Amino acid sequence: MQAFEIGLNPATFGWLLVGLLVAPVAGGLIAGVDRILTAKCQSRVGPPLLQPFYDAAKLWGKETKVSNVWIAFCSWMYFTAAATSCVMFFLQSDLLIIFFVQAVGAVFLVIGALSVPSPYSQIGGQRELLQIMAYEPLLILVFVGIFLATGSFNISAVYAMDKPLMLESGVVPMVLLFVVLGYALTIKLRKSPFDISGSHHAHQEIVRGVFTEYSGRYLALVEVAHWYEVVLVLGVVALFWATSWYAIVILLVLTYAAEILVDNITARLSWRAMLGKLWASGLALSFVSLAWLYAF
Amino acid sequence: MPRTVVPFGPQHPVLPEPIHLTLHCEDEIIKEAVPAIGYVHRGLEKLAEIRDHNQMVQVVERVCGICSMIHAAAYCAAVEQILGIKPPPRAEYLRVVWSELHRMHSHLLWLGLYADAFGFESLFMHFWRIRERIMDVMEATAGNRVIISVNVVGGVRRDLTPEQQKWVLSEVDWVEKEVARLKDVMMNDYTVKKRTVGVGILSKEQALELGAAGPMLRGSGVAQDMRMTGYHAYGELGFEPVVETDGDSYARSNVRFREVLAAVDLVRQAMAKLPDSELATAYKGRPKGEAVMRVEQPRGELLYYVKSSGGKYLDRVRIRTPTFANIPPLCAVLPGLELADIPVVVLSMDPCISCTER
Amino acid sequence: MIDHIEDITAETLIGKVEALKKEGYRLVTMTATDLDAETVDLLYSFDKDLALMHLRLSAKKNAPAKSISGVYFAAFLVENEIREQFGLTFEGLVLDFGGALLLEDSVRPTPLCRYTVVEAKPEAPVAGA
Amino acid sequence: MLHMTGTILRNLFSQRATRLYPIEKREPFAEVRGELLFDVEKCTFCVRCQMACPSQCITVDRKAATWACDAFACVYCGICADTCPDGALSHAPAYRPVAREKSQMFYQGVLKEKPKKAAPAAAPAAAPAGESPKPEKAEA
Amino acid sequence: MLDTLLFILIVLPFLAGLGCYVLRAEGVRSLIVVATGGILAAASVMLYFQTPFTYPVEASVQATLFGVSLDEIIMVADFLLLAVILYFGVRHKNAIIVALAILQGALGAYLEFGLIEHAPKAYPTFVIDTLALVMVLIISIVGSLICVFAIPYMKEHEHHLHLPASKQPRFFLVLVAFLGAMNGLVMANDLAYFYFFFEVTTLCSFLLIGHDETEIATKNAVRALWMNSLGGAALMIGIVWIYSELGTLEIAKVISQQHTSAAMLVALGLLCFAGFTKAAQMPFQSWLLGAMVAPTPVSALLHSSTMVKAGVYLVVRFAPAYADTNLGLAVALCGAFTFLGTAALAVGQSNGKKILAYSTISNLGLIVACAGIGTPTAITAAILIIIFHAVSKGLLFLCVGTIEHGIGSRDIEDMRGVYGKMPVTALITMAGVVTMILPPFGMLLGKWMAIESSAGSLFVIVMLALGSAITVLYWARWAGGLMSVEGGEKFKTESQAALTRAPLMILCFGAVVLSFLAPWIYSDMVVPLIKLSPYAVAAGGLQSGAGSFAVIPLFIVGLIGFGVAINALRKARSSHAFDAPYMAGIQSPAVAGAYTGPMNKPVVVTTGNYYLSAVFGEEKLTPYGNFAAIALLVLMFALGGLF
Amino acid sequence: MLDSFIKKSRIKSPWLLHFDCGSCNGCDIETLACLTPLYDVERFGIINVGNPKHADILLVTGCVNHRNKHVLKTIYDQMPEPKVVVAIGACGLTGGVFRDAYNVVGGVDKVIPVDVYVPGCPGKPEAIIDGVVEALGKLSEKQNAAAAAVAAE
Repeated sequence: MQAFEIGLNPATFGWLLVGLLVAPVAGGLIAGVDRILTAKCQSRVGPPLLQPFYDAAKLWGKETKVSNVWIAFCSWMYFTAAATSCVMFFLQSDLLIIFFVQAVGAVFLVIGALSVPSPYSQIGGQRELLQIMAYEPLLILVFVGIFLATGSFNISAVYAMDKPLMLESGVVPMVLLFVVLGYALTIKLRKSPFDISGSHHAHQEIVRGVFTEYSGRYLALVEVAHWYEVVLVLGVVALFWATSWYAIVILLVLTYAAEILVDNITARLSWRAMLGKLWASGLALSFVSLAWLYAF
Repeated sequence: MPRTVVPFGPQHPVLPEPIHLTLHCEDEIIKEAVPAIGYVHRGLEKLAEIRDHNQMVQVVERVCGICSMIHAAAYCAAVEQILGIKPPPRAEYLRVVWSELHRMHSHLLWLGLYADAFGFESLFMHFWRIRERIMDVMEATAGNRVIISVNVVGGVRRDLTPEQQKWVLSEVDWVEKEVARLKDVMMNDYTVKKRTVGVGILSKEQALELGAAGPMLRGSGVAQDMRMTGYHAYGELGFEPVVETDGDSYARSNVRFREVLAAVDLVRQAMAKLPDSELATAYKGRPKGEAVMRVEQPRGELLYYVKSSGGKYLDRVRIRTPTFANIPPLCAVLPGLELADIPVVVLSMDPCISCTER
Repeated sequence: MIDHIEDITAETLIGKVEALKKEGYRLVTMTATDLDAETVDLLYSFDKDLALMHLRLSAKKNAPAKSISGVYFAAFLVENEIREQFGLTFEGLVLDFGGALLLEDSVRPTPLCRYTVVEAKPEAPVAGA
Repeated sequence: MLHMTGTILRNLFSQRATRLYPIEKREPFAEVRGELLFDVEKCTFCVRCQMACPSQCITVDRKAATWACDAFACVYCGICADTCPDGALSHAPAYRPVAREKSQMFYQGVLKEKPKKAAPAAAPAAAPAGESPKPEKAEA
Repeated sequence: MLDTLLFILIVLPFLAGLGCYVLRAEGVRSLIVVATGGILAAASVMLYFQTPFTYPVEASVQATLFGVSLDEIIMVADFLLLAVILYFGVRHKNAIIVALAILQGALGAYLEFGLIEHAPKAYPTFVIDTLALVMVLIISIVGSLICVFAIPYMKEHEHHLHLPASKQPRFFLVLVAFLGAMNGLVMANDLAYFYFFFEVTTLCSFLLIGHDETEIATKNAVRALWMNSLGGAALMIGIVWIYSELGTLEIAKVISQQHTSAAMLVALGLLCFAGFTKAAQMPFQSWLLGAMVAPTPVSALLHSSTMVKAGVYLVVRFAPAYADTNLGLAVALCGAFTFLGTAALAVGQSNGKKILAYSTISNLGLIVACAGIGTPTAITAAILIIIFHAVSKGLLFLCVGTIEHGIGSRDIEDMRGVYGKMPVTALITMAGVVTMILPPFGMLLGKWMAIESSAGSLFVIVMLALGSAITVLYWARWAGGLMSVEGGEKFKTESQAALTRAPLMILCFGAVVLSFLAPWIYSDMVVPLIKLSPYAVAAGGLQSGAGSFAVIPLFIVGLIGFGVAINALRKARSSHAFDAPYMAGIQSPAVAGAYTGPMNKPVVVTTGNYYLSAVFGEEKLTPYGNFAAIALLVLMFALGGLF
Repeated sequence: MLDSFIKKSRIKSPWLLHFDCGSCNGCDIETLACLTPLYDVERFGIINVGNPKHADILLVTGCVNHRNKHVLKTIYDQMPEPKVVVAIGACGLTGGVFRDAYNVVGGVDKVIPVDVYVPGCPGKPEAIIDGVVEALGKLSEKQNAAAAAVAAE
């Protein structure tokens, strides 16, 4: 429980602050860079780097009108859960628990969407649940892979290793698991082809899906919570080569660039196709890599 | 199983225009779809009673902002029929040039919207980027980007100078090159095919029975294109209708994609053959009689019925637009689709609600 | 000035349309024109291999016309429109929008009648259409 | 799945297509029909523009020598300029600027000479500015 | 003291049940039920301070009841019970029940009169360790609360039925006696006793399922009876087999060592099989689903604290005996498969009680999987899930029952927006759902332990990962739907009988508080049982080499977040800036929840959950699931017996 | 500090809602063209959100007709404050060439208050950008006025 002996350990306290305060800023900046790069891929200029912050601040200052007050409750719960999971990541806690805490946020996001009898937010909520159902097993299996490589679900165990996780226990299974993580990452970043429940762009048959009924400051909260989540998932990506800061940065840049590329070269799939594809190929990949890890 | 009722439109981000579909779905499978229109109805056929036949050119041009020039050309051709005059050959060729430019911009616009319908944003951006070149051509040659007002009864109002012709050809070359580059994306991309192949199938028999028009008809294997009738100067140009046989959204998008390239070819042919003559035929008197004119819009067969008894105002202008004809086939293919396919299928008929409701 | 035009009567309409359908004609559209206070001119346009063929029918405004939507389903849309714009009701319309296809109640009825305004009888709208 | 990659990468490493509009303004094409310009000095108040205008937004009073146009109803078709025998009407290549309030174009001129040809009918008695002429009246 | 406690826990419910049956006045009955519940709960708490112990304390002393040897009472009762079952089998013309009853009778007779040497027993009749204690606490507290809840519920239930004569006396006889049987079952240290109580629960559940005596109720009751008789027969064969192998019926002895011989493993496999039938593991899930026709308190009782818990108790109790064997692996696979399969089946359901039923089976599968894995962490997981599941699931059943009486339907589609009509019940239901699936609550703690301890088993972990994802789907959509109501005003609190509200409140409170106490429950209940401490308790959390779960800190953070969120809700409510949902711009100004659709007519918006019937439909999935489950059962015996 | 950042952000992050209120598509495709690479209004932080609940600026094109005037009103009402309305094209301004047609109500300002008028038939993308910029000016004025009103109380 060293992670929570806050008073005793200034380093831990520092990491807590990083998780709580630096992470959302980083998440917002990543979102800004993402938008600029995406625009560049489409031969456009794109918004200023700080655009996500402008958006969030503006939303915070808007008049708040809701169709159901539970939207207010759920957006705060989502925010709390996302922030907590992110902080827990920086405190090097248990991967599964971090992930379950993150799931609290996802579930409350859905409950909020479902609490309004609007067909768009209802459908968005249902689709979001399908997405959760699609990526959750994949992430758990990735974590199991990390467990098999390090002997623990604690993130601290990853840092305790001499070799990068990617090279531990054979490169092949870890690379396969990394690909599986990429699937989950695509969903979490709400990027094409898996942005079925509510994409960043509203040009979708369900308007903004799960976000349709969140407005004003509640939408701002959801946005910021999303930044936390992005940092969290990218953090998991970084674990795969966490031996040096350079390696982390290079891995993150490459992964994120790949995500942007994939976002720009694919159409959105329907949820049936998504579920089929994720479960078939994602589970197959993770099964093979886990079997490999068991065998060797 | 519980049904979810989705009010799809009139204000909806996927729909550029207001139309409403009440969709009843189960697990996102459409069980029932009831359309509602009337959100764009202006009643402009009635304007014929208070605008003379020359002013009506500008009115029918605004039936639809996307294929405005073709509307005006069809209307003018109908009135010319009644008047018993023929526009000079240069005017006929120029009408072909501008018609085909309109077709290119309309199809590129549609390809972009279609890409957006299946969530391919970068493709949408790219098609629209290409399209802007055509818009520049329009603006430079006709004085406006969208509603170009080049037609008058008896001919056209604008000419192309030799320099302009050269420039237009070079721009069109660029467009052809850029569009050809996207061929693989539209036709072979895995995710695109996953979203379009086999979605919204309209068989040849259905298409004929339900009166489909344009790419909707040609995508189902019926080689029917009004340009084959040789109106304007089409009869003097080499032209083959683009036909696909599968009848699904993929086939319809392929028809339109290939028509962009065909339009490029037609522009080149017309430019090469552009005869020298007056721009408009002068005439005296007012039209008296009735005429039916059919032309090929980007969206399909467009029919104008004009009746006049020789008074200051026309008796009747009736516009049957292709989307009007394509709504019954659309209603027939919607049930059984997934909700996510609705934008794809609705767009695959290239709806122009503004045309439909007038 | 319109080629291939054939005058028909209300009695022969359906039979003729059915025959055309059998021959492989595609319904292009119907056009209504207000002739005078009592009659509306209905022009049915059909197409086969790019050739047009028309039927012309003079319909009395005060009597319902026969709907061809039972033969060509696609006719429902244009018949609904004519009903709304000219006040001409159609018998056997397969999908009846009850006069609410394009127009709101607040707009005056039968806007395209030049000569008279025929009040469409209020009738029970067909449920579940 | 990778068919779009080439285009995307090309975009990424080449000049963007965007025109930085308010910062860099493009020279308009020469014969673009932009804002409608009226030269009251040249106008002979012959009413032809009013007769031709498809949008019926021009009101000319021959007696009072006024020329008015509901500029916000103008559809930029250029018919009036084509019709004008005196060259009083023309289009600027630049579009009409955006506005917060609606405004009318209104010009008071002086009658220079008798119209060459008798006008078909008297123009409607000076319609109040801002209100579009009723079609029945225009037709009269 | 111990005499009294055991008497209260096991015999008193039977007597109280008889009291309910004999004294037919409604007030008296209510009083008896409430009093018995209170006494049982108190006794179980007192038992907590005595544990662990054996009874009789001196092994050589024989237990008696009213001066008669308990062994003999049990033996006679055993045959009587089989005769009753046989009677029902004949009455309902079910050959399987008849055959199985006769088989069990014959085997029982063979065991009693052929095998056992009737010497005085040298081992205690009852052993109360912490596992038994956990079960007793659940049965006596949660079970009693359900019985109390049943008082107003049954009144209302019969009110709807218009019966000529109340059937409540018989109902409460069985309901209350059930608790005694369960208590006896979990404390018994003798396989013969265990068998007896096991069969009593079978009979009780049969009677309760068939209580309404409709055609479907009778049919489902008979199905429950034959399936459980199958388990009873397997148990009997297993007991005979074990006796012939080990020469004893003492449970403590059987589980004191790991068995590796094929014969013993098959015998233990039979015991597990009996547990599977009772716990309605696939392919036996159909009886528990059929049991849904019974009044809701019955379902609640069967699902949370009795009956099915007897099945998993059996599997967990004997887990040490087959730990680290192929049988263990096979049991884990069966459990994990049930966890996944029934979770998937739950996705296709809109009947609230059926969802609860599948979820129960699913969670039982998780417990069985943990028992099969058998490591100390896995056993910890199993016990914690038993505890938290009982509380949350009992709560949810009572909620569904309450809502059903409020709105006349148990379909989750009809429960949409129930918050507008019954805000308190809806919120309690929501809390129940949250405690089922989300951290930092106990169920998730258990699931976390289960996943981490099964990470070493490829197939099991894949099934658990998939299953837990599916679980989130069907719970979250239910919870969200409850709140689905337009507007934000404060809705009027519904009025309810105190005996309805109190159990709901207590269980809801219990689910939260127990989760908070998880670290202490672990060190108090689990560590003494497994005699190891796989998790270190520090800073309010549990941690092992494999991972850590900071229960208390998460609770604190969660509480802060909850407070902020509630505050935001209050603010939003007081601002009164409510807005209609987005409906593409055509909300009907006149009709609430509708839009102006085609022909300018209002169309009421309805929404439905996704049931993915093409994939997760009950008819589609059940045959495959059952086939796979049977294959796994065959594998279980093959693995245990042959390798 | 947060307040001033929010104020600044309002100008920096105008989210659009485009509603075609009976237009001929001309203005709509020009509005849409603003989002595409050549004009790319995302430079100003503009996104086309398609949901009135998220929008700051309502772009309306087309001559309002009797059916969609209700839709326009509903959408406008659903937009949270602060909000501005931009009417685009001759039709949106006055009803344009159609204003005499029987089903046309007229300009957008007959149904909801309009802050900025963008003339043209159709309005050019550049003009639409100008219109949005003008609208932002109006937004900031409104904001200052509101602040002044609060201060005066």
